[in-house]
Amino acid sequence: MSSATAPQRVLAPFGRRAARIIERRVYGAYVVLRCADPDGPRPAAGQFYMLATAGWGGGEGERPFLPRAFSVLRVPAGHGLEFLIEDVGPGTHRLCELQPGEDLLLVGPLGIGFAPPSEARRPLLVGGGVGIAPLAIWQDELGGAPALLGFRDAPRAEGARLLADARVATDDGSVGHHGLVTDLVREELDRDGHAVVYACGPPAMLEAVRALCSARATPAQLALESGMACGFGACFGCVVPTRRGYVRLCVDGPVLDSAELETALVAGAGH
Amino acid sequence: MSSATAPQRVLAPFGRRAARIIERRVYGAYVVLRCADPDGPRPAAGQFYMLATAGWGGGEGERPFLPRAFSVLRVPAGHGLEFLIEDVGPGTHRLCELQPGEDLLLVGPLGIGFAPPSEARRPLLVGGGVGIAPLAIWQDELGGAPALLGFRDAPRAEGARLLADARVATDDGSVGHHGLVTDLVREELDRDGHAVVYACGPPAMLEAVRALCSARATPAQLALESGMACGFGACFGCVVPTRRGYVRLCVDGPVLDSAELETALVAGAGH
Amino acid sequence: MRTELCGIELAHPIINASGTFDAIAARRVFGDALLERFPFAAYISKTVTLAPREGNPPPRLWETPAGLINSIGLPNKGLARYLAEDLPQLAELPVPLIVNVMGFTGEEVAELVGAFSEREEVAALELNVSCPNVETGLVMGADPGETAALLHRVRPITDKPLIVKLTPNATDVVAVARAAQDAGASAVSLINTIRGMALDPRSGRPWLGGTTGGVSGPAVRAVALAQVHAVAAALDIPTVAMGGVQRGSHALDLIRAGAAVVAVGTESFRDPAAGARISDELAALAANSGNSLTEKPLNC
Amino acid sequence: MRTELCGIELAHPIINASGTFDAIAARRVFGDALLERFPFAAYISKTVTLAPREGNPPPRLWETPAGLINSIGLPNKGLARYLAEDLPQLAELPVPLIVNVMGFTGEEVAELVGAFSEREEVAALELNVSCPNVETGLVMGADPGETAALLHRVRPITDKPLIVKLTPNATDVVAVARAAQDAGASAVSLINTIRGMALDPRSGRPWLGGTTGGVSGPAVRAVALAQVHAVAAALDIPTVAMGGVQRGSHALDLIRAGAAVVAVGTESFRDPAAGARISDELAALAANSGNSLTEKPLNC
Ligand SMILES: Cc1cc2nc3c(=O)[nH]c(=O)nc-3n(C[C@H](O)[C@H](O)[C@H](O)COP(=O)(O)OP(=O)(O)OC[C@H]3O[C@@H](n4cnc5c(N)ncnc54)[C@H](O)[C@@H]3O)c2cc1C
Ligand SMILES: Cc1cc2nc3c(=O)[nH]c(=O)nc-3n(C[C@H](O)[C@H](O)[C@H](O)COP(=O)(O)OP(=O)(O)OC[C@H]3O[C@@H](n4cnc5c(N)ncnc54)[C@H](O)[C@@H]3O)c2cc1C
Ligand SMILES: Cc1cc2nc3c(=O)[nH]c(=O)nc-3n(C[C@H](O)[C@H](O)[C@H](O)COP(=O)(O)O)c2cc1C
Ligand SMILES: Cc1cc2nc3c(=O)[nH]c(=O)nc-3n(C[C@H](O)[C@H](O)[C@H](O)COP(=O)(O)O)c2cc1C
Ligand code: FES
Ligand code: FES
Repeated sequence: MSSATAPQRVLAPFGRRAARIIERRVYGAYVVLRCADPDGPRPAAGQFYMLATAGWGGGEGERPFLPRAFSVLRVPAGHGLEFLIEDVGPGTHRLCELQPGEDLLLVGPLGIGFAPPSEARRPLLVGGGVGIAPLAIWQDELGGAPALLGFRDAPRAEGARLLADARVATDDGSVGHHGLVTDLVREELDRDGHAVVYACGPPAMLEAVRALCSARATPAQLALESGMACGFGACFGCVVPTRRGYVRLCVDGPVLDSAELETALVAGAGH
Repeated sequence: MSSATAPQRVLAPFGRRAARIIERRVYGAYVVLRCADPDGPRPAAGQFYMLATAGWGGGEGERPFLPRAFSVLRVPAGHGLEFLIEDVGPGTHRLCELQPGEDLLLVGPLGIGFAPPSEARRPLLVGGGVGIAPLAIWQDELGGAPALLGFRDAPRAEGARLLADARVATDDGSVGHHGLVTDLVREELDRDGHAVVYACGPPAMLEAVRALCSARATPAQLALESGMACGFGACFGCVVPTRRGYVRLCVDGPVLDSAELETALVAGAGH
Repeated sequence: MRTELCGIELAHPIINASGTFDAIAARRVFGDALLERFPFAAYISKTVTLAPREGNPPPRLWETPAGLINSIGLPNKGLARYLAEDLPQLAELPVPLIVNVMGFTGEEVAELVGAFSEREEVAALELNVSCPNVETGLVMGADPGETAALLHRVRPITDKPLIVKLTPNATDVVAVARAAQDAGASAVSLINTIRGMALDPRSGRPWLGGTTGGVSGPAVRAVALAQVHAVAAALDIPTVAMGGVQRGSHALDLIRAGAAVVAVGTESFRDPAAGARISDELAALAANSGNSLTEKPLNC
Repeated sequence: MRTELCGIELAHPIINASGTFDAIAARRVFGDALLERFPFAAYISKTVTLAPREGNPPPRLWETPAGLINSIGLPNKGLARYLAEDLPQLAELPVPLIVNVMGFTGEEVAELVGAFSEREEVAALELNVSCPNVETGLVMGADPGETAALLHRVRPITDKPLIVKLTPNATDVVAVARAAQDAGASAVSLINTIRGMALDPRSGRPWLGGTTGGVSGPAVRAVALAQVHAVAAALDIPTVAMGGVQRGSHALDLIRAGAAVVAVGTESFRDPAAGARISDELAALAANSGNSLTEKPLNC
């Protein structure tokens, strides 16, 4: 796995650049945008980009104004970048409307990605909703790893098609296990606790995963979310509380070691 | 000419309504949008509408924010409305991008239109640039009238196709008379001054027409422009100076009797 | 959604902001449909002064990102003609009438208040001490002492509710609001426009005939919410809140911040019936969120 | 487009606004490309205080129409660690360094000024008397007397230029600016953010951990232009102007209104290299309009 030695922070070209959209796919409630990024480096799994479009603004309530943060979903063979987007407000709405031939305006890759599994622990991927995005590229990098994925309903559960070897849970039981993905995580860890967990999803799910893992002394890396204005450490707006005080999630995260956190419930994150 | 008895102010339905665009035509530098307006009345020639679109905003410098004023170009046989638009800034740019199937958001008809020719004077239509718009519907209403039209260049001169019986002047001489349309007006009035002039165009042209007509005691009705925020008398922002003081162009105009004006040079109008 | 302001019954909490809706002109444009579907629960007039005013030279408008700068300069026909010509027409409106007045001296304000106080078409008076386009307005409303002095001068003249319209262009808006309350104001209203300016892209000279103007619209909404929140928390008299309201959710924010009534200004320029839409949206939100609009606002 | 500010040579008139560009973090993200294409003609630090500060609890950001409300709360490592850890790294930047400081007493400000005064990496100091997130900042910068007293206290301590950053949340910004000039300020900078607020759509409680915050971005541009125009006309010392600058034309407006230098803040969040683009656009405009940027601004 050459990738296991991949750097966790790949430097971003300075400034914002245009990336032409070359493909748009729909997975139930989600949109996947593939763009060409000839001037950009290959990002590390878990890193993210700040995205905007031409004519940003003019949506609900004269927004969006600031760019929005998105994990890289996958780096297609060859080049380019893929993003997974759920329409939850004016920014994501505008992005979901984009068609091939239009440009994304992006800055990135940003932040620190996942660290390779230490010791001989097996990687276990845990995702919820759009939080599955960084797990897809990480699964590629790792050359495979089992994934436990939770979704609200069937349209969202279609996102599971983006990963291999996935067990699914849905809140409404329409697909897979009827309940929370953390039920599956508990099951897995009880079966074999010698794992390292890579998790990304809504705050409540991350907090449940953190608690489960710390109770079992299972190492876990959590990809968090918080409201961001800049994505490169300029505004100090994205801080989350850790045992060493507030850290800027955009430069010291978004992936944090669960041991650093007293809680994964970040104020103002999630929808 | 039933139309000669048409009211100059047709009341507008209260509030803003959506009007589906059913046709988009390009005349050189201009775009003509035809929309269906089943809930709207037939406007009087010279009246205007305040236009916007969904997702207004997000253009150059986070504008447009307010709706924009447009004279009705023509009321196609049957129903619906046509507008003539030149892209000069964020609002007109957005409108020029609109395609059939999308909605215009409009308020109108607004303002006071042209008054029928008094006495036995012959109507003479004088237009410059997008100022030809209200003359087209007026020519229809009058059942015909000669038109003298001035444009900056050949792409704009294509607008002349929107009127019948038109003589054209261009600033660059690429089409018709090389010079100002007012040269043609002077010629016409010298030939036969027993006319009533209906003019719409840039401030400098209107002022030249006003001066020519007042020198000859030829009655003239001028459709002016000024920056507008509301279009229905609410903001007091669109005033122009007249012999009876400032008047709100949106409710007491846009058509004013040239006798009321000391000058047609309106501060802040034109591009 | 029935509510009341200083004893005035209102069918819903949405009214217009002074100077942003001319009901007489609107009736010429929209006819009696305006009266049948009048968008506001009360009608506030544009500012009336003692002497007629032409207002500022054009241009008077400049569009900003999500906002508008205006330098209208309070054009109006003056008290005498207003009483004779406009008041009778405004009395035909299906809602209570509030007249906004402004004077350049306490004496002038007193004369205006006295005159309208006698007219029973008038439900209340709003004192404009805050129009940023007129020097004195800025001074009076920016200083607690000036504001108190004005209220002491005019409060005894009328039994009608006196609403003091505060300027946002002040270091301590709460202090001015307190002074107004202590001197007998029945309510306060805020925010007026924020001082702003634009240059002509071509000449580089000031675009507006009045050189500077006042900013309104969505661009000022967050500033309005902060000032309303601070003032409402400090006062016992009701607050009429305004500034960039475009939707029911914006009105709900202001009510949650402590406002009794919400006024819509610039948004009416985009849609003359905006007030009715906002009132409907607010009612729907209140229903859903089970939020009683009369419940004491969260004091945070 | 070479220019100067208080004797500091600048390659062009565009610098960053304090607290909107962390050059150390940006170098971690963009590497040395940042130094090769540094977007600003001078670098102003985020506000440094005597003691370390954690800053306000999150959430710290709220997007508004064409703007942003922040309640960051001036997090910083405090003077001692700033001198030891950050200053050496900032000295590697290819442009002059201006340090922005803030104290809760004149004594604290004096200590900060004194400490940086000894470091020759530091070209000038900016005094933040205007941060709306910290009570004292609001008070000091809103009152001419307070501002004068502060300057009298710290002016004698250093020969380096002292730039006083004014708050827009004041009744009479010009009076404060005059007081600063008369008490020995080398320049003034404005505007800081305008006090604003947002509520959580779900709970109806204040969204920001700091309850209120400061509004920046295009929404405040017209307000900034009006204040810069008034202050620059009244002062003889140079003005550093900022507030919603996104394009060269916005910078040109501020220069025409009398600014010597223009700072870019929130726009850098949308594009880290915005400063360079704006400087290029400004140069092109100046060339076309034959407008010498050093010519005495139109005084209108
Ligand atoms: C590192 C990182 C990676 C991410 N990866 C992905 C991804 O791969 N796919 C994906 O779909 N999403 C991802 N997100 C989340 C995504 O950035 C947000 O969904 C997006 O910013 C929402 O913007 P919006 O305009 O659509 O919605 P908004 O209107 O911004 O609303 C989204 C949430 O923001 C808050 N909010 C609401 N109004 C405002 C306001 N005015 N100002 C500030 N906050 C407000 C509320 O909590 C709301 O629920 C990621 C976020 C981070 C930080
Ligand atoms: C009664 C009437 C009828 C009209 N009929 C037509 C018509 O039939 N066809 C047509 O094409 N046009 C017509 N116009 C003109 C049209 O309304 C304007 O061209 C339009 O408003 C321009 O908007 P914009 O956003 O595209 O350009 P803007 O950016 O608004 O620029 C247009 C002009 O407005 C001024 N301006 C620039 N920036 C600003 C700003 N921030 N705030 C305020 N003013 C600014 C400048 O003078 C500029 O040249 C009519 C105008 C009126 C009043
Ligand atoms: C064009 C215009 C004219 C105004 N005229 C007045 C006025 O005459 N008297 C007054 O007290 N306020 C006046 N205002 C201020 C508004 O009443 C209101 O306080 C301000 O616009 C903020 O509300 P908004 O953002 O909803 O417009 C005016 C505002 C605008 C935009
Ligand atoms: C996130 C953020 C943090 C800021 N931090 C500071 C600060 O630490 N010190 C300071 O003097 N100004 C600070 N400011 C104010 C800016 O320096 C500037 O005055 C203001 O943002 C207006 O400029 P803009 O509209 O271009 O952003 C901050 C602004 C923002 C948006
Ligand atoms: S988003 Fe600006 S510092 Fe993290
Ligand atoms: S455009 Fe508002 S009054 Fe005429």
